Amino acid sequence: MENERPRGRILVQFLPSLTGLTRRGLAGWAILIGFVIVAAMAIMTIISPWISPYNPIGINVGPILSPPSRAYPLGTNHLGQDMLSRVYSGGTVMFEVAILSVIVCIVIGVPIGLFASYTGGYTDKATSLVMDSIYAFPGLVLAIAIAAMLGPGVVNMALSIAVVYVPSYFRIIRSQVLTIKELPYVEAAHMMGANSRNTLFSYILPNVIPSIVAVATINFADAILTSAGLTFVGLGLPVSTPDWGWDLTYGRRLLTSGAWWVIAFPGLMVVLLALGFTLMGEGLSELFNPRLQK
Amino acid sequence: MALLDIESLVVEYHTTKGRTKAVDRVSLSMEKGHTLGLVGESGCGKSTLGLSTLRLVPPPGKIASGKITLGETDVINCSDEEMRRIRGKQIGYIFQDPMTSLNPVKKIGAHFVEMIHTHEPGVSDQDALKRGKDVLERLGILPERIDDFPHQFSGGMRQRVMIGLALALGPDLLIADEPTTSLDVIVEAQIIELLKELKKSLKLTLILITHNIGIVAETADRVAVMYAGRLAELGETDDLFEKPMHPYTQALLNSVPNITKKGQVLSWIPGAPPDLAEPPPGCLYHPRCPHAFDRCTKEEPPLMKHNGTYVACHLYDKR
Amino acid sequence: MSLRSYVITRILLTIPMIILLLTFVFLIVRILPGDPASLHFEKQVDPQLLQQFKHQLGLDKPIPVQFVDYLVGLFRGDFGKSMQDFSPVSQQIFSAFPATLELAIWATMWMMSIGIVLGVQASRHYNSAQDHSIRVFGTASYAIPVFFLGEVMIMIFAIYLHWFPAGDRIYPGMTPVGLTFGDFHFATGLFVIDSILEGNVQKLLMSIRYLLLPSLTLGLVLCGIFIRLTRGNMLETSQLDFVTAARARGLRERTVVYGYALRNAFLPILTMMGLQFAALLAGAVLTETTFSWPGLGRFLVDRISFRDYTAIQGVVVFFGILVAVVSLAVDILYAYLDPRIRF
Amino acid sequence: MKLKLNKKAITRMQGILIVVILVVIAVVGGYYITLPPPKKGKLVIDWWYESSGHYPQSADQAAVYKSQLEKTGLITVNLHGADWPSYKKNRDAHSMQAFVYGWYPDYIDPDDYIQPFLDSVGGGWLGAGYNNTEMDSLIAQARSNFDPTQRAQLYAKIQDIMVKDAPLIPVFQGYGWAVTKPDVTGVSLDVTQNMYFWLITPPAGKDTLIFGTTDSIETSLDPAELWDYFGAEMTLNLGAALVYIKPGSSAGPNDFIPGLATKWSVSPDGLTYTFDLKEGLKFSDGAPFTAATVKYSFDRNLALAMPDGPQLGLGYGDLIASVAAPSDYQVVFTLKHPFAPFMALMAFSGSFIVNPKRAPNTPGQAVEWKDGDSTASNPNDLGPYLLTEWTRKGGKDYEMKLDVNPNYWGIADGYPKAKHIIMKFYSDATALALAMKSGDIDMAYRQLASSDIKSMQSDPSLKVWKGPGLIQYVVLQERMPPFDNPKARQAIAAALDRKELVNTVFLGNASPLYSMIPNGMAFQTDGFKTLGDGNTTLSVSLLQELGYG
Repeated sequence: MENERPRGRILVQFLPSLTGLTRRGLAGWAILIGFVIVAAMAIMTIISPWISPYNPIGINVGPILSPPSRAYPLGTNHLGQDMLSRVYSGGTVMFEVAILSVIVCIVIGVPIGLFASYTGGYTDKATSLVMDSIYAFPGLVLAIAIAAMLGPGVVNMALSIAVVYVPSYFRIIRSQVLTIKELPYVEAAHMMGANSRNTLFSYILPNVIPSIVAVATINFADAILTSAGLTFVGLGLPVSTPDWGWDLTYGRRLLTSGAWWVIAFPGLMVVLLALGFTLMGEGLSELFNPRLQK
Repeated sequence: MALLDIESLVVEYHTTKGRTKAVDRVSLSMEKGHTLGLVGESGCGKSTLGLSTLRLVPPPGKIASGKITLGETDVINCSDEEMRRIRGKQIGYIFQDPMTSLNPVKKIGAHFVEMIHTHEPGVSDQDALKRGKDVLERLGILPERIDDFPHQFSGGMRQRVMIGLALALGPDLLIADEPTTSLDVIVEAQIIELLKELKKSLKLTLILITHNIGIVAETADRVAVMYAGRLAELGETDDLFEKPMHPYTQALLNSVPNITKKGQVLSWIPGAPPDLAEPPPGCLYHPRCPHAFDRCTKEEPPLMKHNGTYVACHLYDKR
Repeated sequence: MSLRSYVITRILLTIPMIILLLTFVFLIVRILPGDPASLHFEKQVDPQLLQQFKHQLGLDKPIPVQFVDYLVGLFRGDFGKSMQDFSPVSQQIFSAFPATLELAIWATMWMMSIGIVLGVQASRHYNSAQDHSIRVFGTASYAIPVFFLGEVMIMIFAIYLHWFPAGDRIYPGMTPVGLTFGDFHFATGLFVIDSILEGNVQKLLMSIRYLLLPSLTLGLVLCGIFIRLTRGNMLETSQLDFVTAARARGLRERTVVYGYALRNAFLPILTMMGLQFAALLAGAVLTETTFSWPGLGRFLVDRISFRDYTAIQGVVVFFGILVAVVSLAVDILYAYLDPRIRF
Repeated sequence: MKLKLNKKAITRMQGILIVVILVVIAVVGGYYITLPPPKKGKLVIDWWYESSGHYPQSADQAAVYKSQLEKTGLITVNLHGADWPSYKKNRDAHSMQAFVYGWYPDYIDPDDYIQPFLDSVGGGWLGAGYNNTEMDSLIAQARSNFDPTQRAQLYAKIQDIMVKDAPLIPVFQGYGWAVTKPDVTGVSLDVTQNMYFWLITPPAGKDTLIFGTTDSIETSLDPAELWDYFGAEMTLNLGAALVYIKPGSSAGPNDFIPGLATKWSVSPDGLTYTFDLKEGLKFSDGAPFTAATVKYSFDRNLALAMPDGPQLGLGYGDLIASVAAPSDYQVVFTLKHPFAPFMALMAFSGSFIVNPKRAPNTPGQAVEWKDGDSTASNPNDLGPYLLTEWTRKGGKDYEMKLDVNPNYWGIADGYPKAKHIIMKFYSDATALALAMKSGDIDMAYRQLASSDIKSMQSDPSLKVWKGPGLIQYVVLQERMPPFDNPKARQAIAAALDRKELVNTVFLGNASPLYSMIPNGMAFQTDGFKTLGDGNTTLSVSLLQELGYG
């Protein structure tokens, strides 16, 4: 039985499973590459305080708007701030926002999805309708509305993003549960008088975990892009926090002066991070339910 | 002269297990106006053989070696464009499943029009449609139904449409690949009747691919029996049904219920066709053959003429 | 079931969805952070002024009453008043909408054409280097923030090469007037169409020149999903009998690929287009800000910087309704296009 | 089968899930660990800046101020960005501890740089709560005194007190920048910071000038209400005043040129001004312009008493006893007390003459923008241009069209040079700069970022015009400790490094400012030089006196 395995073994099993991924064809590779990118960036962000050559928000640490040079490998911006240092530490905000929003999403979306679809009937119909109507909405616009009401700040950004992505969890879980409910061994368990709570946790939950993870990773990518978008429309954090999104937004003002390096590098970082998560997400969903592809 | 000439054709499928010969050194030749019945269990490579005459062997399969000559053209080495012109124009092809062989989003008329246009540019839509209607009419479909969509037709009707499409340009050769397998018996009979009638009226050259001996018996002039990608026996229909020589052919015939013969014991063929990925040595049939002797397990029997019929079996090899 | 009853049920399904959506937005603005009016003043205003302000916007009524007013208003095409100058938001929405619509239409054209062509290419050369590179491109396109791509575009094509203008809709004072004879005026607000109506080639070329960068940017960012979808469906449909049958009839490869395989792979692509419309609008908001395109998106962003919550609500609601209606339209179109649904 | 896959899946997934969560915790944890905990005994300031670019490059400045103040080691600055509208509202609500503000002159006289800030009445609008009776009396004397030497002494005193009390800290004086296509001429950026459209010739072979800006009318075009730079700019070009300051001049006492008035005289006691008016001028609706309209305008502008209106802010009421029209073409102003800059005041947008038909005298109700009716939205008339189109969305201008006013008195002399002006309004400096670079507009004026100016100066296809610009200063909210204490305010003043700011944010295209009176204007003394630039030692010692550190 799944839920009787000692948890300690998980990590032991995990390591070979990573290498095993490569044997799962393109999808496996995608996951592996994505995971490596994300992990690398996470680590970079964590250790940024120690590897940054300068204070990322320090003024005039170098000449103003100097193109990439030996001293300033990624150049400096209009305040003489070192882009390399800013690139190192600029991920913090996005990681925080993304992680928070994903956690909130899971905490809200998964229970609702499980409950509604498991009980079925009107509860299910009603919730689905609500979720669908949110799902159909242009995500960023809704996030903007909420963020505008809540005002700037990491938590508020995360919340506004979370609201937008809860439905995608709900939907995937629902579709999963509906199939799993029909599985012979679940019905069997029912007949053997397993109460519904039991069935839910020992049969259904373990089986939907993969899909949850798949959605979560994709959600990460979206959250990152959305948070960048929110910053871009002026709902981000004040200038004193290093943030790729902010650099991108502000870099636009330096376009005419031809300072490409001010937007290029933060931009690439965002792309890379989002790409990492997207790769993971697509790989996983291809691995665990090809249905998602449709 | 021969209309279609196939010489030791080899078609291979490249699979994870390696190469498997779906068609192995098959040689055939079709005279104008004749009808050849190509029989064998499913998976014996008869459809592949049929498709290879159009160079349409589905990937991962491909023609490995051999020669196919249609009239003067070398089918295997001619350009894609030439090949395209041959398809539909010189060779009409009828597929197994009429339900899925028509484009669901196109009206029947459109099928005809676009086909006629591609091969005979300059024909006006009206004329094209007209021709389509005539064809349908002769196939027993109301001409006005040409404006209907495929899903509005029954299986049998669709097969008629398919036949119509195959004949629309009056091809020299018609290949019917299990045309009735997916149809119920009544419709099957109708379609067969239709084919026979067409064959007479149009002097069709017809290759009828099927696993249904009965149909072959009543339509074909000559019969080719395939087993595991190889020709087992090839001869005039009457001879072959009178005295089948290859044990496999005999087995096939015995496995067919025959209303005329009362109290006949139906036999079936023990075992299953060989896995072409790792074929048995010698004669591919020997594992199932009642008359097999040690030579069969060692060398492969060549196709040899034996009073009028070609057969690949050591039993008739006087050496 | 008959097409008609299908359409009707589909419409009936849309209505509650829209209502829910409206309620949702309403709640966000009214309940979520507390009182939008005092928020507008950053909670720093003397109560009397606030009262008067609320009164002008009808924010002083009890929530249920407000809700009814709001719904009734929307039904009459009234999207509320702006907190800035109490002007009706609907005016601004309708005057800004054509710009967004034009951008969206062009972006869709890019998105579809790029997505489908690349998708078909990939599927035809399945598992080749070409296939893989196209797939990578598709995946990467999800990951690019549209405004970043926009900035890069501007940097390259406007700043360095001077090929295209860096923003706005048309050269100042060149706004096409549309159809005019005598006192009769008719303008769609879509500059390309208007300049055609006006019969002014110069304006036509110009408006296209201004459209190109923004629409291409938006199209590129969204084409990924279509590449993947087209590829997948093409791979499926190419296996189907009627494709082989078509080949066997000697049809040209182009006809087979586009008329048979793609034509049948197209319906799911169409539905996806409906779903993507939401993403398209979201992208438009950022694109418009990047290229200072005077559409709904830029208007929304302006409103944000003015803390004009009633206007924000108006725009968001408008977006919502728009999406619902479009997806409805697409579904109906789907029904018409797929003959199999016709009985 | 599917089930099997899932079972395998779970082991693997739970693994990945856990690792992901670990990474998560690591990221968040790592981040917070590395945050330096604020030391005890530091002065923590909530520093506000304007985030939507109303004042050039406010966000950059904020970053610079922060780093400068934190160099002392005794100050921690928390930055708060606020968009312009809420920034204003916060100002009125006294909710910002420290914030940066700017000033464009109404009339060209030191008084307009002193009274509005340092006078307990004038300074009221800033809401910083500065109040010094000695200062008030000095200002009153200075503004009513005509003798240059005496005024000089008075302003010297005033500026000394300004440094001692440091109620606000002048930081820099920017430049006014205009960029045009090379064949555009007649742009005059002078000390008045007025933009005289009628002097500008459009590019060769055109009679239309396409003008781009990021400005937007803040309230309305009504001289009785508008207080913003752009409002004044439009009034100047759409309306008419009795007198003008000679474009390009240094706005000295003899630089006044006739407008609606042909000549003027002042009584020896400086209390009575008499203006003779041009005859035969017509409003665009055909009505004649007479002394009555002048009287009407002044009475009205005062009667309306718009809360933000200049007439209140500059105390017209306290100054002007009466406006009389003895004859059709003569007006007499009687003042309550002598007022040195009176002529300058007459050239200020607040003193422009409105068209009575379009500007009803209903207190509290100025002429507001009306959708689709540009004429009814604009009480100004008689000027070089008529406003023929005004598109505005949600309180933000999108496009304006100006056509030559056939009744303008200057037509005979060939003014205005550009018969039509199309005004394009851009959402931000970048959009404006890009439009200028790509040649969409003939002229860009306000606000261009320094980096844009720099790149445009080196662009042969563009011509860059330079003139005096706005001043900016830091306001310290005296209602919030510790800024009720002058020492704390001086500590901030000392810690700021104007030179660094000017060189970093403005790439040298601005000059440090040590007094509220701009550089090069009469009576200016560099008071704040005494506190020095980036004078950390002084700042630290002051803060330590206050018990910080």
